[in-house]
Amino acid sequence: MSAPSGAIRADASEPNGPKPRHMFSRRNIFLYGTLILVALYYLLPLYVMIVTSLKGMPEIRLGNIFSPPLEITFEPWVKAWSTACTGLNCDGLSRGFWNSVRITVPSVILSIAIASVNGYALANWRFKGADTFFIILIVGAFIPYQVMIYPIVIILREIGLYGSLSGLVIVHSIFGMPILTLLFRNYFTSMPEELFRAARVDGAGFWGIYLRIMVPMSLPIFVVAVILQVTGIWNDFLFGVVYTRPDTYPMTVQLNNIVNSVQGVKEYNVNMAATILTGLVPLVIYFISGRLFVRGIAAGAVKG
Amino acid sequence: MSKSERPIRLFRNLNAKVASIPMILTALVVFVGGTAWTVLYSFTNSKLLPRLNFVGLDQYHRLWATPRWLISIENLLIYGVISLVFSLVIGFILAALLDQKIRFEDTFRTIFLYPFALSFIVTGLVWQWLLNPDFGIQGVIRGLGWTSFNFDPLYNSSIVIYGISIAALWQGTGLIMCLMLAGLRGIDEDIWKAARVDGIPMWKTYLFIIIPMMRPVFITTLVIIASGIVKVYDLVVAQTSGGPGIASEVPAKYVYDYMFFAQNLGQGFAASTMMLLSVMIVIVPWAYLEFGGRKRV
Amino acid sequence: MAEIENPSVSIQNLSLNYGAVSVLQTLNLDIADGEFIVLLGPSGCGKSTLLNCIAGLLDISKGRIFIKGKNVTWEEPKDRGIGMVFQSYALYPQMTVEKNLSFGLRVAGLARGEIAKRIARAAEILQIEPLLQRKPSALSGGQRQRVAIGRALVRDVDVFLFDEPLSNLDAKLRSELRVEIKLLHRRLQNTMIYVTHDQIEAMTLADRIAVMKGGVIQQLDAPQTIYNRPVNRFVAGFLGSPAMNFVEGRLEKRGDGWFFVAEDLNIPLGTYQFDGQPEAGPAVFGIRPEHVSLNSGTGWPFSTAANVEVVEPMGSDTLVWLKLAEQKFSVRVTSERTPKNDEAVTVGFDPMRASLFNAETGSRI
Amino acid sequence: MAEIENPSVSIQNLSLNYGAVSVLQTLNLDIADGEFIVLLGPSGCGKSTLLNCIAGLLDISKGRIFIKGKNVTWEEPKDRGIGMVFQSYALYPQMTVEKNLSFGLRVAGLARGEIAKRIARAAEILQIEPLLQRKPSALSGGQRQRVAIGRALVRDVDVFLFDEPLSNLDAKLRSELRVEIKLLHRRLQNTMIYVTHDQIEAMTLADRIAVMKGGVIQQLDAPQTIYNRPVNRFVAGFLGSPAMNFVEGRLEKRGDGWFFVAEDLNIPLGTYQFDGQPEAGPAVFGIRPEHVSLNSGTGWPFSTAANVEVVEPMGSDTLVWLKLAEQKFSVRVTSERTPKNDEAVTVGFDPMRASLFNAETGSRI
Amino acid sequence: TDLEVTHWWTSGGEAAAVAELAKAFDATGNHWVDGAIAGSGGTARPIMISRITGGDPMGATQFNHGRQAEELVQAGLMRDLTDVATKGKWTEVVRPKSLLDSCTIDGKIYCVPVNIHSWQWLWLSNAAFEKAGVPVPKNWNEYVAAAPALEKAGIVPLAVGGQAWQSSGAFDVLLAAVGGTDTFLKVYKDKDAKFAAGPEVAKVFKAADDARKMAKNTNVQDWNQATNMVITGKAGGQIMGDWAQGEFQVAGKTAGKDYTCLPGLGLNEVIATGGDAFYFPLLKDADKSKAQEVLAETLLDPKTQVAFNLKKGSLPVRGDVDLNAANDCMKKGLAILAKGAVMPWTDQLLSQDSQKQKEDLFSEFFAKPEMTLEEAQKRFADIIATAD
Ligand SMILES: Nc1ncnc2c1ncn2[C@@H]1O[C@H](COP(=O)(O)OP(=O)(O)OP(=O)(O)O)[C@@H](O)[C@H]1O
Ligand SMILES: Nc1ncnc2c1ncn2[C@@H]1O[C@H](COP(=O)(O)OP(=O)(O)OP(=O)(O)O)[C@@H](O)[C@H]1O
Ligand SMILES: [Mg+2]
Ligand SMILES: [Mg+2]
Repeated sequence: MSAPSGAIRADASEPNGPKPRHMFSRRNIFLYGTLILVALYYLLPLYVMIVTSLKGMPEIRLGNIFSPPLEITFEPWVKAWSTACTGLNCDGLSRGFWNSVRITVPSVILSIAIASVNGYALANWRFKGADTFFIILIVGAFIPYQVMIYPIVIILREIGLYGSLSGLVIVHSIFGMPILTLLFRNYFTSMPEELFRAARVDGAGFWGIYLRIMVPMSLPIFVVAVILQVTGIWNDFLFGVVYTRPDTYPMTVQLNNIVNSVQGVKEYNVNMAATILTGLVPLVIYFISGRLFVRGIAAGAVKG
Repeated sequence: MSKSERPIRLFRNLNAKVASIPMILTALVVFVGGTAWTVLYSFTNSKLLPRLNFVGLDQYHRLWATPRWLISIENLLIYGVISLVFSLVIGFILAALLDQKIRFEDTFRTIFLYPFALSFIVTGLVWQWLLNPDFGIQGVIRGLGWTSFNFDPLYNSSIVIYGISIAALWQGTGLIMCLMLAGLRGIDEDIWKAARVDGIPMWKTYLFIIIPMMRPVFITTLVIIASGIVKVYDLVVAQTSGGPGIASEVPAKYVYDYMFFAQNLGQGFAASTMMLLSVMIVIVPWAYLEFGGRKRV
Repeated sequence: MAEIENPSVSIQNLSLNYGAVSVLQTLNLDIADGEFIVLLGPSGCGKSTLLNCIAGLLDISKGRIFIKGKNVTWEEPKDRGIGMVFQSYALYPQMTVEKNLSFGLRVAGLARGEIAKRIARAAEILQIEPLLQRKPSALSGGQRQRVAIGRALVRDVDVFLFDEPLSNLDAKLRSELRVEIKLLHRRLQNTMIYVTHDQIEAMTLADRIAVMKGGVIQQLDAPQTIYNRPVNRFVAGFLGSPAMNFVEGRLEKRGDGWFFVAEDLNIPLGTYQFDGQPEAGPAVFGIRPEHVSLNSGTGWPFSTAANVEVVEPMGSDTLVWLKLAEQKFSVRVTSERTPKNDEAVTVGFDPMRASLFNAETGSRI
Repeated sequence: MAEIENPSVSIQNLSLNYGAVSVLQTLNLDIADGEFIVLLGPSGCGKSTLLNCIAGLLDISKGRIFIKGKNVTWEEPKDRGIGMVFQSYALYPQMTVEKNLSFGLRVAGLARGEIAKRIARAAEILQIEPLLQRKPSALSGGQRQRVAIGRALVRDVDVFLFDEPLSNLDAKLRSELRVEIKLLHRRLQNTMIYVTHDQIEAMTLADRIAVMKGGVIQQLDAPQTIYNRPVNRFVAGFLGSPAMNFVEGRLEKRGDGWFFVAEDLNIPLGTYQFDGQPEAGPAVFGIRPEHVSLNSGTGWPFSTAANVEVVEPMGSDTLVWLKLAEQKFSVRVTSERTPKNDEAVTVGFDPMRASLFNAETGSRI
Repeated sequence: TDLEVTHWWTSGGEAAAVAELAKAFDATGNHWVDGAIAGSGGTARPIMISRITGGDPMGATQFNHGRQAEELVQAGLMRDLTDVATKGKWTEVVRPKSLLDSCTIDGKIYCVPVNIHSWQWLWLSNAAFEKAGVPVPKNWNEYVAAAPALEKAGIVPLAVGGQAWQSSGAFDVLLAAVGGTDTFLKVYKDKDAKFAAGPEVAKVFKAADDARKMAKNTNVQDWNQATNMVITGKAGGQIMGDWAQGEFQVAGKTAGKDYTCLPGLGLNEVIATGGDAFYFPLLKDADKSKAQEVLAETLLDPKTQVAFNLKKGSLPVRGDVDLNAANDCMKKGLAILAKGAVMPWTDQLLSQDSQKQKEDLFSEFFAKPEMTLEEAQKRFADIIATAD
């Protein structure tokens, strides 16, 4: 290749190679500055929670909620987990934890199973009237839960499931259905229809296609659904308190009991420890699968 | 066997229909049935137990004459506008910042998103604590020497609803950011390049080109935010229990209180019917446009 | 259309509507056993729709479909004895090639031995034996396409349906696989229905081509017939690249002979084979660029002078654009004898190779 | 490559890495004023990357870029005096065509009158006046493409960059717009850099074609040169459809003359123009299907007998496949003289039209 | 047999008291499964009612006796305890008689009263007044007069928690104390709206306004946090029911020395006979039904009564028990009770609906200084007009 002609002969000082980028350019300072500030704002409550939960009550009374603990104590954590009292029950959150697990696992599985089949039926097997049900479902997403509490008590009573774990699982599945169905429907709609057709030509039926073709291809959206449901169900208070009995109270109800069973002064450190403990499961799930979450959202939720 | 006759309609796609029974039941029995039931009983004077003792529009007359209901509606409007506007704006700005090919994107995103993993109960507790005038932000800043500093939104009737909104935004913007980020990632790279070649500054590109292109994302987001707004309850209960006084009451809490605390189901049903009605007016036409019709998205 | 004895696929009065939109209108099509039929047409003309109707993937609105003499109008796709290959391949991404091939057979509950045998045979025919344990994501476009064909192959069916199976591939691969499909057909002797909007594919593969437009079959004939004697202006314009030249003018009788007249152009139609009794009136004269010759003397039944406007070298040939009767006109010449821009040339052709269309209806005269 | 005085665009020692992956390697390219350069190459070879570097949309790793003699290596895209047209059009969907065209100008703060004038001019050139008030969604593919070009046009720039502007369009539209772009170039006389992987586009549009592979320009020459004298086997195979035939064998010296030998084939290379001093050894003989003739007597420097395997009619021509030295070989014949399957034919060609490549390096001998 | 008992006694003193009940019940060979629901009765009641109407009833549940469970009884969901009552001669031992009347519907007894709660107490922190340099007041009026001094000393004069029932209750106490028993009954029993809008009640609103001003810096939600302010001397006093006593006890404070209690705010020494009662939902399981009877008996057992009420700080429902262990304040209450100075409380007089409306009004009134007395009284009269 020839050398460039004279008019543009190289000059050492001329721009050459990558454009120099300053680490502290105005843009970067603004960008990272904003992000860090906002991140601090988001982290502040978590910081306060953790710090407070590690302090003793005397230290808390001294005042500054932002100051790090002078003396770290895990007492509040132990208390929140295993000895805090509600009425006569002094086993802290530990019992609620297992109840929550026992409620969350089947609820998540059932609600996702139902919603994914719904979404699949809506996306690929559009039968007459399906849209109407779907619209009802979506509108249902907006109904305040309070409106439904009473009718559901009646329905559950009529089918004899009131107060049982299965009853609560059904309630969670019902209220998870609108958003999840929307999510799955959008996702399955965005999958190539030819795949579905190929499977039909191959002779697979409704369930065959669902189980063997659709489900294995839907990891991202299942991740999103699992995250949403685990958070939603784990954090649920209203249904947990209305549709269960004390020996099956989930952790949030236990949390509420501990926090509101004030004995003398509020034990802020125990409350904070209990709060963190309660939020731990969904938090861990988020920290682990944040990236998949965004990808799944992109795949399912955004394409209306 | 050769099926030369057109088979009966009902049995085509039978499996799909069978599989949809949970959805159909939920839609019809729970959502439609439950709603109808609620509306029906809103015309009765049911107290602790539902009874079909019709009193016409009495419950509605009383509802609209109750100062607490009016305050609740007003609060819901303020809260709704704040949540909508700020969730969208903050969510979008954060998403746009994260979309600048920055380092540690994962870390930042996780930080913004983690509050969403926490329940409203937890959120409410934490913020109640942070906004407590004695221990919280106000106390700390006063402790630093600025003794006239005043920041006690939860204890000031006129701004308490804003205090609640702060917590709500903290909890909810992360998800909105995620949705927006997903939407931004879906924008054709070429659009950005075209805008750069055209010499359009970044903010103008966002404002005039990208945002209009993200209409579907905004709609999904709107649905999610809006459905959350109508239902806001736990947060208020955990943060202020409606106080000070009744300054931070919201309709959902009114429904709950009157149905259960006051043991006046009829009143609660009337209030919830009003909530439903307003939701329907907005949602039904939209849902029909968005999901009805024959189009396959 | 000639009657076909014992057609392999027979479509009778097929109509299909999407809501209020009618996509196919009382369509009839008989396909002989072992025939390779190509459905050709512009995008949106209903080719895929027709294919999906045959496959049973769409519920038809009216009419009947027979495959191998059996009325399958309301059968499930799997019971129709068809195999289908899709444009996007539609391989199951989470299964290996082998699983992809065997999926339908496993669903049908075939014996393991039989499945293995069929897969072995298909893999051998398509030369994908080394790929059997790979996932589709680890295959090249051409390999994927072959697996997709294999999936239809193992089903051991009478009728193969292809929906633009090559359009996602690059030009080179496309031409290679074209030959492979042709050889496959020769070897299997199945009935094949092949949808494409690529005319080269249609021309090279088809026994007969059905050119469709707006849900209606315009012409169903052997490729050369369609190319040389298109029944209407749409078919004429749709086939051939570079496209046929059209000159608008009038058909006139002068003395004994018919002439095509446009401005100063007077083309004697002595050698032209009319489709019936011609009538004077507005008409369109069409002739393909390769049937026109440049500067090759006056030995042609018709020749005239023109000025070159643009020269488009296309590698092997060159397309020369000029104006005839003020209308754009292209001539295809081999690269050696390329004129320059603005050069004056003589244009000559034999009207025998031309096609005349009614200016209003567009049908062949 | 000839030196170019005052190149319009000059790229010097350009390198670009994505992290550890090197996409472009010390690439040099000088483009004359008003020249129409086409970057041609298979998918992923770095064409778009190069174009984006020129536009300033990618930060380069090394090297310099000059446009109109000005070092623009670090300039913003808008300040480089370039206009760009994208494959996906990248129109702003919510703005009318007019807004799309004027948005950049308004942002730049141009006077209203000036903006109106430029839009009017562009609209007139591209004949999109009636569309100015429509939104892109209400336009056909071809119209969108024209608007996209218009957006570059109104910027009144020296250099136009096109990134596969036609590849989203159907074949017919593609060939129409091809001519339009050609006319546009002739009218504007701008420098144009045009990326495509469609060789017909490259051949018809380019003043010079840069054939790329793996981030390296393989050959930069006029289309006919590239077509007729490809510098290596890659270029030879990449251009031309149907593709060039390759026969693998050996280059041998017998007495005075050089011969290409493969199995029973002995091709005398008397008329072949060697690129330098040939050496005996493994070689590949390439010849294009249209440079081979079938059953046309023995007047050719070389001819041999063969059996037809497949006949592919392609409309205007027919491709005949046979085997030469046990290797696939295609011949393009005009439709009239089409042989049958299995017919015995004689194949003749002039080695002058052939290309010989080193079997190892692939470079032209 | 396991019997689940739901209640909302979760604060320190309350929980200790419940433990006594559980201990006594467990001693009968059964097992008390504790179903405490934190929060107040307002949170817990809906859950209890849902469970009873939802067909998953607990073995026994706390309600305030009065009208809260009326409809449940009418719907036939509650167990008739008449037989147990007859056997235990409840009509003879329970005192005052009105307690059992509240449990009686159509001549049948449906609940077991366990304690007498009176709202009308003013709890004062001796330390706070000492710090402010004023003597501990003897009645409400002195207290109001002392408020500025307290404020100057950085002490909140009156602690009123944010929960709505606290402000509403405080008003009722003022109504009974400042207005007098007759005024109280005229408003709540006769539901005389005209009277409620009249000057007698206006006086009470004036007092409520004082209370509002004194309470404006409270900043706590729960009643026991407010009590805690008194215990720690951060607040001068609190208007709260006798259950506050339990908190003082748990904190190890001595009545008379550390704190002072003024029944009827020192103005009108009457005890309202509100209180808690246990109801027994109708169960299908025969064993459990049996256990219900045992529990009902246990609850009224004199020993249980003493143990429970000492911890709870409330008064036992039977007169024949030995309460020597009782402290100062409790004894004051017992003395009033013995005098027969009793009156019914709002739980017995008003429906929950009216109570809730009242709560809404007073919680707004206490939180909103700009709400005028006239407006408040007018709204109050409106509520009384439609009350049932
Ligand atoms: N689900 C549908 N609802 C409404 N109209 C539809 C639907 N599917 C296809 N169509 C319409 O039917 C017509 C035929 O579509 P079809 O897919 O058969 O075209 P095609 O010939 O295969 O085109 P292409 O070459 O682009 O694949 C088109 O006009 C299309 O818009
Ligand atoms: N952001 C990126 N990160 C890493 N590699 C990239 C990125 N963008 C492109 N590449 C790689 O750079 C190479 C060149 O890409 P480029 O888009 O220039 O190809 P192209 O020649 O335009 O292909 P096509 O014809 O498909 O458009 C490809 O191998 C691609 O994988
Ligand atoms: Mg199609
Ligand atoms: Mg590219």
